[in-house]
Amino acid sequence: MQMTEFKPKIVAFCCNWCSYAGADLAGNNRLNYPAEVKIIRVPCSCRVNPMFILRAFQRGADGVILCGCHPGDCHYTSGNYYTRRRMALLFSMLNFLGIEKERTRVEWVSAAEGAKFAATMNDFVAQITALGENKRLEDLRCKK
Amino acid sequence: MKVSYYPGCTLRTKAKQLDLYARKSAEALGITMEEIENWQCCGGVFTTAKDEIATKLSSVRALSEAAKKEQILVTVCSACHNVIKQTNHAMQNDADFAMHVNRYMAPESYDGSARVLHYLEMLRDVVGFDTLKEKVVNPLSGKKIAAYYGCLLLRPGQTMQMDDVENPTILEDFIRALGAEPVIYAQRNECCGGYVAMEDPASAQKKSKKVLDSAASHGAEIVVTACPLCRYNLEKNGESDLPVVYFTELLAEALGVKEG
Amino acid sequence: MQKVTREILLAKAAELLAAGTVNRVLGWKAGEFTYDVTPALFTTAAELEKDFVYGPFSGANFSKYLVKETRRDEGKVLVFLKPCDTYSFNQLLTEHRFDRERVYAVGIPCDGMADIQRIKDQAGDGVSGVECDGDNLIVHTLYDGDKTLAMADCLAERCVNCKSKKHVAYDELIGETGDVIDSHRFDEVEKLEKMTEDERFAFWQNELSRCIRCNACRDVCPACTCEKCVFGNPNSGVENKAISDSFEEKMFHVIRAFHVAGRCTDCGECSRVCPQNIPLHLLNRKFIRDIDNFYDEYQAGAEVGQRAPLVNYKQEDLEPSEAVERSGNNA
Amino acid sequence: MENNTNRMKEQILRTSGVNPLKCMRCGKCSGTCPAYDEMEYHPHEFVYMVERGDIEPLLKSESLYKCLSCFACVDRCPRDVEPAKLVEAVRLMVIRQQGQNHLKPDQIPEMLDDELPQQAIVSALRKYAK
Amino acid sequence: MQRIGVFVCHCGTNIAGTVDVKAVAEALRYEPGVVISTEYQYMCSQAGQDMIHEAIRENNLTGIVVCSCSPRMHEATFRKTAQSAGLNPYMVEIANIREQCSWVHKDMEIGTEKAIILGRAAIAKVNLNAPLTPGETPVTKRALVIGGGIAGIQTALDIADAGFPVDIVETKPTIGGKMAQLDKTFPTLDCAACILTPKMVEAAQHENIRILSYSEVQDIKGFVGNFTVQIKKKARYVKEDICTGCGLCTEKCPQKKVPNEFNLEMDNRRAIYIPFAQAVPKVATIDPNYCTMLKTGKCGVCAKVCTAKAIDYTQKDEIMEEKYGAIVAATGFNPISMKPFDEYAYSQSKDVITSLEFERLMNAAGPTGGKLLRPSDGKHPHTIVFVQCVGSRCSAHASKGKEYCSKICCMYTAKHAMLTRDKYPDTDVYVFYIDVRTPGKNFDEFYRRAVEEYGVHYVKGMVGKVSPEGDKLMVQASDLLADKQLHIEADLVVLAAAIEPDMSARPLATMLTASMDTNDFFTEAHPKLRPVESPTAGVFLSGACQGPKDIPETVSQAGAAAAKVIGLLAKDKLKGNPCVAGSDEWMCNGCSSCERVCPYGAITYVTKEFRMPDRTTALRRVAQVNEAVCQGCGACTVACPSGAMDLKGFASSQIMAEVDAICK
Repeated sequence: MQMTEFKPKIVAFCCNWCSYAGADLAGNNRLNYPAEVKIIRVPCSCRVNPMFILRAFQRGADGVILCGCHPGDCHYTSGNYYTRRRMALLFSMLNFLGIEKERTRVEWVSAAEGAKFAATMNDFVAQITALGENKRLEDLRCKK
Repeated sequence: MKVSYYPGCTLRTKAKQLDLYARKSAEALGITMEEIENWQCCGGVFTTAKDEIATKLSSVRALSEAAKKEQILVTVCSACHNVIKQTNHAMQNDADFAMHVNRYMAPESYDGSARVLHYLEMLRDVVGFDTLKEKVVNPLSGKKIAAYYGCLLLRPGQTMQMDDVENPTILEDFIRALGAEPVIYAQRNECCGGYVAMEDPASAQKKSKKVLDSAASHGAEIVVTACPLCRYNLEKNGESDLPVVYFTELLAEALGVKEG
Repeated sequence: MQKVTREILLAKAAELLAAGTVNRVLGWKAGEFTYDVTPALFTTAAELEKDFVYGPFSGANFSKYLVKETRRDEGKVLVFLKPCDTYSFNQLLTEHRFDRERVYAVGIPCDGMADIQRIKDQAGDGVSGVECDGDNLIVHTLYDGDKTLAMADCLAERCVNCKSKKHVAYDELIGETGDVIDSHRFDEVEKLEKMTEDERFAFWQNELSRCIRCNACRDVCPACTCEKCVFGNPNSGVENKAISDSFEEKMFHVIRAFHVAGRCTDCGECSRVCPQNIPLHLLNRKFIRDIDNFYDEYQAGAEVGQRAPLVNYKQEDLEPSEAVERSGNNA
Repeated sequence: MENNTNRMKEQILRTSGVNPLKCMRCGKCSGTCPAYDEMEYHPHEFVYMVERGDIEPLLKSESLYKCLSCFACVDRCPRDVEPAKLVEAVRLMVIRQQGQNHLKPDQIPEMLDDELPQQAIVSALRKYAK
Repeated sequence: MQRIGVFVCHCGTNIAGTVDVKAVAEALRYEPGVVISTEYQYMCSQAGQDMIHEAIRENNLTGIVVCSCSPRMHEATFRKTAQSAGLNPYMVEIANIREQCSWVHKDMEIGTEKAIILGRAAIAKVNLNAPLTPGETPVTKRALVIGGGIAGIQTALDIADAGFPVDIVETKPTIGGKMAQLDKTFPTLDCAACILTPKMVEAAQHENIRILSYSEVQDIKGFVGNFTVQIKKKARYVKEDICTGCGLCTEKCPQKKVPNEFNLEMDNRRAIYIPFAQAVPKVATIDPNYCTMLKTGKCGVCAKVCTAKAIDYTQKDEIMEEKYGAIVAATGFNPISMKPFDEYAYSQSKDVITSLEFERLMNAAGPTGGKLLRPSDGKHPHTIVFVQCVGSRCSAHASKGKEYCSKICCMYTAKHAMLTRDKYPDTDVYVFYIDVRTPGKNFDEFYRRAVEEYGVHYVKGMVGKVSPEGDKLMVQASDLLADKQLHIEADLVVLAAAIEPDMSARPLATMLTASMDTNDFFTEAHPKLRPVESPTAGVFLSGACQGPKDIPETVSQAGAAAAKVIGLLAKDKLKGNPCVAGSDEWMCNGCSSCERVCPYGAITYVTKEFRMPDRTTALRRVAQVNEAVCQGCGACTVACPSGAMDLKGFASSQIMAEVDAICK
């Protein structure tokens, strides 16, 4: 019933040391990806609390992606290992509640992987666009 | 104490001494060996192929019988021991194999709960070599005896879990408990070539001779084994005067139950 | 097995009070009806004699009360622990939530507790009292007189699917301890996993939308012992005491389940106390099942000092992208 | 042809449960093998050739019947490759075919002697015939 | 309410090409807290910075947002600008509208819209920023080096030369470690003692170095700059300061049958002993397990012959406590046990030896006086077989051995083979190898010399079995290139045993809260960029305790570790990263979840008395973050169920404000 073309809202949490730098590299190399993606810088992927992800959906995000250093390369040695467990369990739980599993993603992007960052974002935005608006985790009070 | 006993084909025919003295000695040590009813031949060799099911069923049936009686399953022949222990290991660790086996076993089923011990392990872990030593009435003092393990008793080491594969001590400790002196030589855990004794006697000869020569050069007077095939092969193909005997013969002798 | 009766427990409590081993007792006290039994603190044998009850509704898990109770004074408090309670007890010790020295724990065997809802379903309206009679329950009703129900038909869900009859912590045991049970507690979770995404959403939308945010689940949960809950903290950014949108209850229950994931012993108190009968334990069990599936099998509270799966990792852990498939969710 | 090779390789890997990619080509299996001199293809070659899909020559080789199944190569392999299981899987691939038994019951009487234990006969039949 | 200034940078056309910077500045002017919003061509230029400086002063700004390039580029620049204008540097936030906006989007309208949103998020965050000050802690200007091998000695010397006092703790009676046991060193073949012992003496005589030999670290408390360490000085029953090292006691001691560990038990020493002639400190030690006097109270020969009166049978272990600013782990390695590899008959024949034993046999100070003689019968071996990779490169699923390459074996085996052929040209030498790995300066040339000039037989293949027969060792092996099985009648078999970290490393790592890998090697803070530091601040790694290493590599790493230590000790105070975790003790449950995920051991617990809401007082266990140790990853903040733990600079409320701004 949408009048205009659906433009998803995507929140991307990027760790400062690998993925944020990877996003910068994508910029340096002028690799395009959709403007729907907005990046929030965190020191480490393990700083991302499940509450932030739910908060994003509450406020109207249609997809949330979390990027961190590859396992084994964490700047803080073990942060992304904890992220991996937390998000594996959280994503499985959200899906258990009937939330589309495509809406959440974790991707490991190193500081050298600008191309991977852009490709990942293109892919994720396409996936969310195809999926449509987030209806199952929205808070109507927060929608215009 | 009662244990389940799986004698195997050869102990009923060619290797009667191995069986007879095992039983007599066990009795002297206060252990009753209850023969598994209607046991079937183990096949003499464990086929490692994951898709071989039917050939392992006779072992599973013996295991299942022992499990039902909640008894340890004791074997004497190295080959039977190898086949049954490997089968039990597969039942415990390979779910796919166990599922296929239990389809054959239906309506019964076997869960891998039996414990398999070689007679030697029983002496070591149940009786204890110290106790055995106390029960010896005719110590074999002064005899220099070479233990021959061959391949079947020990390997594959992770499955058999009998002893250190490369530096085993169970037979040597056994020999010491009987009052004799063990002879340690490098070929004791090398294969005698028994499986090709029929097919390729020349090959079997080479291996057997190497074993006996090595034992002799280290000063052995007797070679002791747990395997009828090893004994046959060493005697026939070893080209040596060294006597090869079953460990149970020595045991019965030392316990004073050999005659009568 | 020895049946535990009120008399046995009373005698034990009196003995320990008299000997000075403990100076107070955490126990059950009857409410308005025989079936709304509430936890209470007793300090004398006389009080116990008057109000202490023990029966098919003495299900409350006292472990959590120890957090506050052990701070009260220097003496020891006596607590009766059913097998399932001992897991919570250990988990709280793992988290340093109370001083073990100030507790005297008596393990008591348990054959399961009754669920009043199931009794009402069978006996109809107007249940005024329930009595135990061997393996049966005599139910007094206002309109239909007495009815006899088999205890087995009235067991609470968590007792039908009891995970363990083994006490993992105690100072003293009444009767004997049992074994860990190979229960079917994950069957319901599995049923939901096999539904489609849409069906699961519909199921939970229906369940969770009934939530009135009374916080009973949180208040009773022995893993929710936070000094201050994030949902009650104005600085946390997620404070919301009253329900105001369909999102709120999802946020609350998902985050609550996440916060207790790896720490929840599956004691089932959350569902027992929910006035709306929301099967909240299924969320916790889903986490437990996923943890067992993804990592190593883990039972919170089995031993004191265990490292919970969410504060642990292995280099070869599965990726979040594989999680949904591995978890068995039909997606 | 290519497909057949792949099919055979897969069959051998499945039957044996062996992953030949674990091999680091140290040759300890062949260094330890007591039947080395009787074999045309040696344990390390079994591993390498199966991995490359070079299976035809192995199927035709007498080496299949020279392995003593003593498992020395299995226990001493530093990479846990289990070459003896591969040899067996290749041998089974041959003898499981109709009429490909290496040992036929009617050959046995001439091999017998008075002392030969039954064990030798049953194991030979199990290893070399279906 | 904050007073926020927004500064939008054109970056020439880099930003302005796809983002309407004027529109951005205009849109952001009406965001909460914003009092000024403006744009400029190059914000990072001096003129741009001056503009920000002025704006802060004029408008009494409490926070600024710069919409520009990546914070990884110029965050530090703008923080300095803010500071120069009297603003706390942590009141600056950057909206990355270049790398993450103008450079990746083509459409002006889309770019502008996104830049505004990114600006809003930064403003939302800065509204919640608080001034942060990096914590400062004083530094104890003294270092502790644990392990007195070449790694520890070199690290200590380098630190001491820079003017800082260093203690070396060595568990053996002498420093020197494994290198002291070696004969020659590759690839130059100079004698190990000749290059090591001068360093040992230098360490002993250095005014800044104290050697605590025969001592062990028992407990470590504290954190970077401020460690408190308990060291146990084991009783050696000899007064160290009086003993002259004359050695008379070691000649007169009647207990002659003590296995000599320095010669790997290939000969015997006395119960009172000096491990070797050049030992440092050169003082005698009584072995309490063998000394008749200590065991039975009857003997006392050493006390009688000692003219210096240095023997003291009543000595007890002493515990001393010292403070250090930095700790270097240099605990070294050992060859693994050959027991599980008895197909090589190590336990069956004295003539099957490890490479380290071979070093002693070749060494002039060794049990044979440097003559290569068989341990069994003292005869010259004529055929020697070397076996490489014994226990190295094993599969994790194999029942024995290590997964890694021990790295030094290829080179020392080439050295052994070459030296043998050099001294005894009539000897046949075989080396069985899987691969010959020689990456190192002049390494491959060295190995080639062994083959080409010295005629060492290198055989690609492995030995399967060694059988002692008579006085020979029958070696059965494969020659893969010839496709043959070899049978060699050898006189001596030398096994290149894999090396593993010393057993003391694991308990030490626990005391240091330093992480280890599955093989018990210390983990480095970063495998490439911080190879000599442990992730635990103030702990440094030297030598083979971090991974297998040869001497040149060990020495260079030892120097690198020393440089890092010097860099730390040169500071009077340590300034931390202020973006660290902090726990609200009113909300903390003391549950230890945060402690368990902290990679740095920065969290400890105290039990404090609290006045509770119900007016009672209660003792509660609460977490405390050591800001000097915390690196600010935030793992603890998510592990904390109550939300007591938060991260400064990246607080939950700040991140959620950004989320809200983006999703608006």
